[in-house]
Amino acid sequence: MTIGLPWSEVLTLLPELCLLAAVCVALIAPVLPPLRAMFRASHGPMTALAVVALAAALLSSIAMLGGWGGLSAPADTVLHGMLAVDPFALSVKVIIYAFTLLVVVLWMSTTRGSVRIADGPDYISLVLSGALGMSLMASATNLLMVFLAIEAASFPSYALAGFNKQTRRSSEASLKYVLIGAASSALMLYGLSMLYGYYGTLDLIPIAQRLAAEGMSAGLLMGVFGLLIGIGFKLSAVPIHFWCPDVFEGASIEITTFLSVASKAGAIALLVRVMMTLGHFSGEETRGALVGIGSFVGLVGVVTATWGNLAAYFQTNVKRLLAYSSIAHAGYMIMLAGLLTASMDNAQPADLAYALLFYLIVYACMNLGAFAVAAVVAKETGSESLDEYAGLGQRNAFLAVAMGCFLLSLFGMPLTGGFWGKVRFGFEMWGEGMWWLVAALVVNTVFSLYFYLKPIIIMVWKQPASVRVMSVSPAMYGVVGVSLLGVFATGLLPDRTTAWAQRHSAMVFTMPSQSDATTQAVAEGPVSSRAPGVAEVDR
Amino acid sequence: MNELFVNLMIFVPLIGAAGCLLPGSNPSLSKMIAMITAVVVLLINIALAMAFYGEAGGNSYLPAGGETVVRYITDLVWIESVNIHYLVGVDGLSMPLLLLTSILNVLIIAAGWNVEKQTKAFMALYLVLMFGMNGVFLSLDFFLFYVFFEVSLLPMYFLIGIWGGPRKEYAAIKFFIYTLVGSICLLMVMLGFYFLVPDVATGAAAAGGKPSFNMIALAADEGVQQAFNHGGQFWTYAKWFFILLFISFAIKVPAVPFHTWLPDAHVEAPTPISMILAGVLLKMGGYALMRISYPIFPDAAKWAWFAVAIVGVVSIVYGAFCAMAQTDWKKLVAYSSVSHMGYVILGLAVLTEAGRNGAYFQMIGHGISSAMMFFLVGVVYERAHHRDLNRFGGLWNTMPAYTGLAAVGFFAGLGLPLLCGFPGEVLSLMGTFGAISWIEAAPSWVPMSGPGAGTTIITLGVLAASGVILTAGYILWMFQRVYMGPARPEYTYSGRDMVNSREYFVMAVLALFAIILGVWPASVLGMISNTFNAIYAPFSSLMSTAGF
Amino acid sequence: MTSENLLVLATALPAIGFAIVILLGARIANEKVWSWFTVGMVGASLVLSVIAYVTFMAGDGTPISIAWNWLQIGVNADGSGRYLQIGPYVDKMTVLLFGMVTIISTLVHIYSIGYMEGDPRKTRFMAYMQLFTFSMLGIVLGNSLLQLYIFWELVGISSYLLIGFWYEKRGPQLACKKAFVMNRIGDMGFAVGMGILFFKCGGDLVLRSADSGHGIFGTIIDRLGIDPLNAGANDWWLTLAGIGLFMGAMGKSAQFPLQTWLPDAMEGPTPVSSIVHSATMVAAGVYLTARIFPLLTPAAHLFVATIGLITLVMAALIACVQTDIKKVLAYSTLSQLGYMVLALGAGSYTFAIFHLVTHAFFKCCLFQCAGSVIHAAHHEQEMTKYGGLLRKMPITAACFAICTLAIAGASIPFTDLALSGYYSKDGIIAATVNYGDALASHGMNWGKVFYWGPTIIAYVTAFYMTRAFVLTFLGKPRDQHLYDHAHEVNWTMWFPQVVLASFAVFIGWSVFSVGANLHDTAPATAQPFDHHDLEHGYHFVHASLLQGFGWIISIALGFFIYINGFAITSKVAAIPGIAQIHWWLYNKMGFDGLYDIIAVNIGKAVSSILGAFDRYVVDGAVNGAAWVGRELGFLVGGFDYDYVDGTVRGSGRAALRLGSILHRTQAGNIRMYVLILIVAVFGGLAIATPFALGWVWFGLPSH
Amino acid sequence: MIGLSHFLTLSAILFGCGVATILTKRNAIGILMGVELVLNAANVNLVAFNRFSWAGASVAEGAAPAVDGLMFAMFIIVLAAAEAAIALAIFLNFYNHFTTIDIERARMLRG
Repeated sequence: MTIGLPWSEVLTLLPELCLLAAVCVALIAPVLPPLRAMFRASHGPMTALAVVALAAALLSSIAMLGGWGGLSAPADTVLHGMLAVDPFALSVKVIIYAFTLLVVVLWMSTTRGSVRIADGPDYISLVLSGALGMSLMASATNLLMVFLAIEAASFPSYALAGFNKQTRRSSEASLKYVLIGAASSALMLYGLSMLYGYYGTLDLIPIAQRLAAEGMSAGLLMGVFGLLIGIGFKLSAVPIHFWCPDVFEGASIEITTFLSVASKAGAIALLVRVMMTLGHFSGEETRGALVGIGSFVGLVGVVTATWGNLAAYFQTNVKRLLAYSSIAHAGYMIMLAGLLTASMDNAQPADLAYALLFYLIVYACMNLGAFAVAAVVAKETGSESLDEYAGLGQRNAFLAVAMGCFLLSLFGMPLTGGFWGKVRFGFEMWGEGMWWLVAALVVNTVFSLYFYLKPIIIMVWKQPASVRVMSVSPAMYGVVGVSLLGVFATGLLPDRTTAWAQRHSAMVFTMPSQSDATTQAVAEGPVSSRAPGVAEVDR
Repeated sequence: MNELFVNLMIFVPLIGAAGCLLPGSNPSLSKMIAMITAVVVLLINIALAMAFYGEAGGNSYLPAGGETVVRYITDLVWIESVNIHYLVGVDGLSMPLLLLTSILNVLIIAAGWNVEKQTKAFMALYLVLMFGMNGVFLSLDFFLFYVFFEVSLLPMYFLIGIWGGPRKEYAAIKFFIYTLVGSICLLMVMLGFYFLVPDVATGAAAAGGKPSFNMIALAADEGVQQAFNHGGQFWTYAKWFFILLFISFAIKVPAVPFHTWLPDAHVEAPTPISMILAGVLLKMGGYALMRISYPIFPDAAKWAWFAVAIVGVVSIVYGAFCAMAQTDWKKLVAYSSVSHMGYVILGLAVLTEAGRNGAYFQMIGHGISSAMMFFLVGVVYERAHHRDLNRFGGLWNTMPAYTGLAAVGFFAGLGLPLLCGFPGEVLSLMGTFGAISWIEAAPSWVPMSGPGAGTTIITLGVLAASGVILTAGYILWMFQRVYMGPARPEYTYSGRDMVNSREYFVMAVLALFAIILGVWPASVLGMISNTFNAIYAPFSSLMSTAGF
Repeated sequence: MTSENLLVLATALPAIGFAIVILLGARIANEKVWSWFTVGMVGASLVLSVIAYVTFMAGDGTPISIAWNWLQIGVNADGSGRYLQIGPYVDKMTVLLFGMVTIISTLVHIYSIGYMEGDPRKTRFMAYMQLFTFSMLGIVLGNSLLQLYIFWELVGISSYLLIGFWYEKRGPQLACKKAFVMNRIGDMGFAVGMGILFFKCGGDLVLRSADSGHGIFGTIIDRLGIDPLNAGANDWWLTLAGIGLFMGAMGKSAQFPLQTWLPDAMEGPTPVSSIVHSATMVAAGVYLTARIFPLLTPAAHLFVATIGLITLVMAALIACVQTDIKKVLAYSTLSQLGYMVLALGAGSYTFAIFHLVTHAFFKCCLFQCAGSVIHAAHHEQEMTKYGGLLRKMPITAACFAICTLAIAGASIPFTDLALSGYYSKDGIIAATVNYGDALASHGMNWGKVFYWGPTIIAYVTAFYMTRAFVLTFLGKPRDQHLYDHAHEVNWTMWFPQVVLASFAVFIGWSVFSVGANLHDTAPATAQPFDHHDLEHGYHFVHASLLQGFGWIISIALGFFIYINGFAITSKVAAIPGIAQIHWWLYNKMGFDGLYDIIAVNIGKAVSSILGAFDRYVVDGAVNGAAWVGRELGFLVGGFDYDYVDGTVRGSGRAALRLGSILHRTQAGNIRMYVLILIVAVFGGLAIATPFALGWVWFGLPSH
Repeated sequence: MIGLSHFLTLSAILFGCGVATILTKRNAIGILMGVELVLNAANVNLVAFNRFSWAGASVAEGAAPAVDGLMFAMFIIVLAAAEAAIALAIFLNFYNHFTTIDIERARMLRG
């Protein structure tokens, strides 16, 4: 039996291929004698490689989104239904790549000292392969692919969390990360095997169709639940969130930044895809089950957001504080993901995905900014304690004001992007009649005020031990500036971003047609394509 | 030209703030920049007012059917996806408060002239606050209003928190959290508007079926009213929204029981900030009630009249009692604000023209008198370094000219006729009694309607009127403890400690306004009456039967 | 110039004087200049008032009412405003009272120059007097309840400033505050009454004569069709409004039960007592009641009369035992005000105002005489230290004597020739006879108390005034030192006394037709003024007061009892039974103590309770909510980070124990993490099952 | 005849053992072994489902037997190995710092 490889579809994975190539180069090039000296001299060449690769991936994704240079997003899933390279996935990839790019810059300009130059290639290849896994998460439409993508994103993350081998905290963080990750992926797999047992296929779309047609049962629920556990681990949803604060605290700050946004962006994209696909195929008979799943996911989101916000109260470490903040924000996003199937008459759930895209953009900007400031402060003071923020206004007013803006944006202050993100959520939740999600959103926002204000209070009122001016490299000004720009561009004039998100939130729900597959000299279509009712699914 | 002026009123302070923060500016330069900005804004405001009231029709300008009273409108689409506009303009409702703000700005910057600590930041934040306040009074789009409402919150938070007294952080956080809870209520109403308005709104007012946050259009649109009152069920959207808005604005006003942030904020805030807080920021709550709650939800307002009136009366009496219990001078004045703003709530609640006029006048009058009272306290506090009423005495002898001005300020607070505190109180009280007629005739869903209305209203009126006794009690008791009694050496000041001409200037200007407003209340009431008439058209049928 | 313009100008002059004196202060001239400047201002007012009087009396006597828009209450459909109006209202009563007030004010200004000699704040005192005069004239001129209310408050504040003029001392501090606050209690009633009329009369509070068809009376009587005297059960609000407005009068005129501030107000300088707290301001209550007379329903009338009766009896009894000369006069004032109020209640508009006028002169003179004595006695006010001052201060003693006779209602027996008090007071009693008998004829026999009371008190009045005169000026000096230093006052002080005393003699004479002119302004429902029309009443007066011998008996009694000082009375007062009564009367019937308990203590208690309530309960609820939120966070999260409030600190530890299980969740223990993960997986499954099977659903149908 | 239910029972027992191991072991490698047990439970499931439920179905349709489950199992085995490699490296690193791989000692990060 041969499975044909449709080459035109492979091209749709151009961004991933760029990263893959860069990973290969990063692993091989330093051992090539002519280049060895160059890579031994500094992190520069390696960083340049990463930047080039990420920029290429970013550009190719944007090109595919915009239909530039003959590239376009395919109308069906590709590679026999393994991946969906639709505008939604591409948008998430754009976010992931751009963010990773900025994280690399952040690393280069603040914490590169923690990585030995000899380890640079390993480090960069881990970051790039992590980004690769995360972008696959955004595209996966097959359970096997889901599993692969999650693991592809996780393994580099485990290693990166423990990359700083000199510190005990780092090693402990990676230990916790890997153990919990392994346990949750094992549980997920058990659930996935159940799903396979029920439907005999690993493709999401036929599964959704069958589910819609046949309804839910308790055993099947285990399968769905397993899937949710796998995604929930990456999203740090309660109660699988425990790794998050510990890992965030233990890992180096740029890794924390990377994990807090890129990893969650991929995971939330996956969750949205799963929920959307389920919602898309729902029929009148089985609405109840889907509404139940959606409500449950929404409930998990509420609990996650509340937990994150409350637990953040007593944090004294800025990374830990931001870790809880990211848990809370993951909670908000999970709430919206739950909405995708929770509503009784979600005629067009695709309309909701744009709110998530918008939120991801804003979230990336404000989290990057906050972590960047934290990185600078940590570098200058050698400590990540909140106490180091005392008198930041006097030491570097720009950093203080920027940090204030990021925190208030995370809180959801009007005129910042965080506000519009939450308001969009609120609009959509209200619009779907899920008043309890609106209430939870509002209450959580109030809860969160306290701990977002705390660093501001310290920055403004606590007397610093020294008032030495903090010097900041131009690159860091760039990173913080870009984040600030993002926060205010989405806050003051949200229209452009909203429109962009609305244009690019479409997803495909069709499998590659038989004819496409046969032109590629395929003896048989993929297993999943035999699922009933594939041809007329797009309604 | 006037449209430009309106926008300049909003953005000139921001330019000033940037100027204060320029790397080259030093503290004294920043003070000058702030003062110049305030004066420029005041001049622009005066020009605007002259144009507004001098225009054809001017004061007696009455809109034809469908025409709005708002003029000098700038309407730019801001956020198209939600149909949010940058919509600003002035009418009679905003103009007097704007003038009050502009005048107080100049005085408050003068009052803050001796701020030593981080002067640049102080002035810059104050100018940002000015931006927010002017924005609140000028914006006609609900979302824009909300944004400015929030914008005015942040600088206030820092102004209290950085330049405040010993418990400044506590007070600042409390202030912030309270008003933020209010903002969230506001936000929920906005969510509701987003969904309800486009559903049924038709015609131009709702901007082609898209959601609209245009407060003027919302108030005038029949379809919107139907949407809010839809369903025939008891808990209409309008009622929910009215309650949420009321909580939000009552926190700002502040009405009992949402008031406890106020004493703390005032006690800890530096003098100029107390002045602006009492003088203008509290008024934003009352203004918002008049601009948003009542015109957009007339039926809910009628439904809620009794509860709101109770809140007003309780604020009056309770605030006065609490003021009497204070030994901290500033806290006493702060509670007096709670009591005085109760007349605003009461005047609005009863839905009579006289009540409304009284409420508005009370806001202006209280803006002058409370700012003055806080400044009077501040003048002494700067010298005596304490505010314990029981430790004062004999200031009349040691600071006679100051005490003379203090008498004007505090007696204005006491509601003495021919000073600015009186007309508002008496009008809202008269308006309260005036409500008997429409409530007697009102349909049964209006609380307390029917023949028993008279008893209810008279009880309310008696309770509200009893506020004048308590007010006299605490103000005069304070006056006795501070100013009367034999001269004491520790409060005898000479040389540089004497009240200086800057302080006299501030006090004298405020005293002058207190007297002008008291003697000639028509100066303010004439500015607002026609706007009220137009904005409150939904109530006019109600009132015409009553003859008010 | 028409009379109303003259009067407006006359009113404005003292205000201008006040502003000039206060603003320019002592900087550009000395106190002597300022004093005479103020006298000049008020003197000019006097001249204008006299011209206005003459002008108005020369006319046909039609009231002039000019209303100016002042306080906008709304807009009419055509865009014109609706206003509460103020402005001058001129009738015969106005011009008469204007003359009275300006005369007295001018004289008191002159008197003050002497009395306040050497006081460091004399200029300020004169300025306050100007302010007071302005406010008082404003009341008299007022054409609407609103204007009355405005100036009502302004006289209140001038009274406050004047009573508290010597604010270094504790007494004036407390007295001025008390005066203002107690007045405000009355004002609350005023405001309520005004409010009720406001809505019943369509927002028009202007006083105009009934036949003009506008204003309060016009609205009520013509438009609403309610005759106050026949108001039915549906018009209960009219009674309420009348009583409310009268409450204002009770405060200002210190009627029972708001009387206690007036004796305390004697802490002010004596010129203040002579004008503010005897002649003019306290009479404003009577003036107000007269102006609203047509609105009073029979029930309101009865209420007014009762209050007046109680006040006049109570005050006269207390006056009999006071030893402070100013207190005696103060209670005497109270008692006389009680007469006026009773007269109004009894329907005798004319005699009430008539008595107001006559009383103003003789009481002002009495206070000035007392002030002269006090001045001469170096601010000793106790009559126990006086005696025999006649020889030292003959002019003052003579004036005091004349006025004592006037207040006693002295007349030459069997003739109708008498001092001014006789005309007005006997008229009042005659009118009450009509009223009491009318009540009795409706089966209310107790109504006769309304004329027996004032009749008996007329004797008492003569007695206690004689007592004051004898104790002060006759007998042997009881304090030789004081006596030795006493001397006749200078001309600025005795000249006003003499003028006032002469007014006290002749102002009541019918040749000046004060009463007749006042009666021209009376509403139709008022009792008549003419002797013949009050024949029945006058019979009673003549009989009961023994054809004019009544005052002689009382005066003789007072003379013989007190000619030897307190020799007799101290023995009588020691008798058990009487001693207690004496003590009770001496302590002003205990009202101060009672009010301290009821009003002041309870008020303070309420305020401190509410203050504490606010601090701990309302604010505590807020902090508590914050605390709950923080504790919740603590349970979920980890270590206590104490920021908002120190109160949390202690309770944090308790919460630690409570929440130890949850707290341990993030304790860094991987096994715990995994355990929770596994438990959550199965638990979550259990929870999710009902959702997923469609048994449970949280959403609402969207509209 | 051994059927699907037997395999499912086996996998359930494996799953239970794995979970129990994860929960009870203090040694990190022990936990990893528990994870492997759970993974193998999933593998057994997948293979059994493939064999009993789905392979035959496609054969009946005249197509080649479906191998989705088998492929999945293969991937799981490969990735489990990779995971073990990373985990062991991390344990080694942990051991360098703590001289133990007792996970109870990993309690620096908390709160």
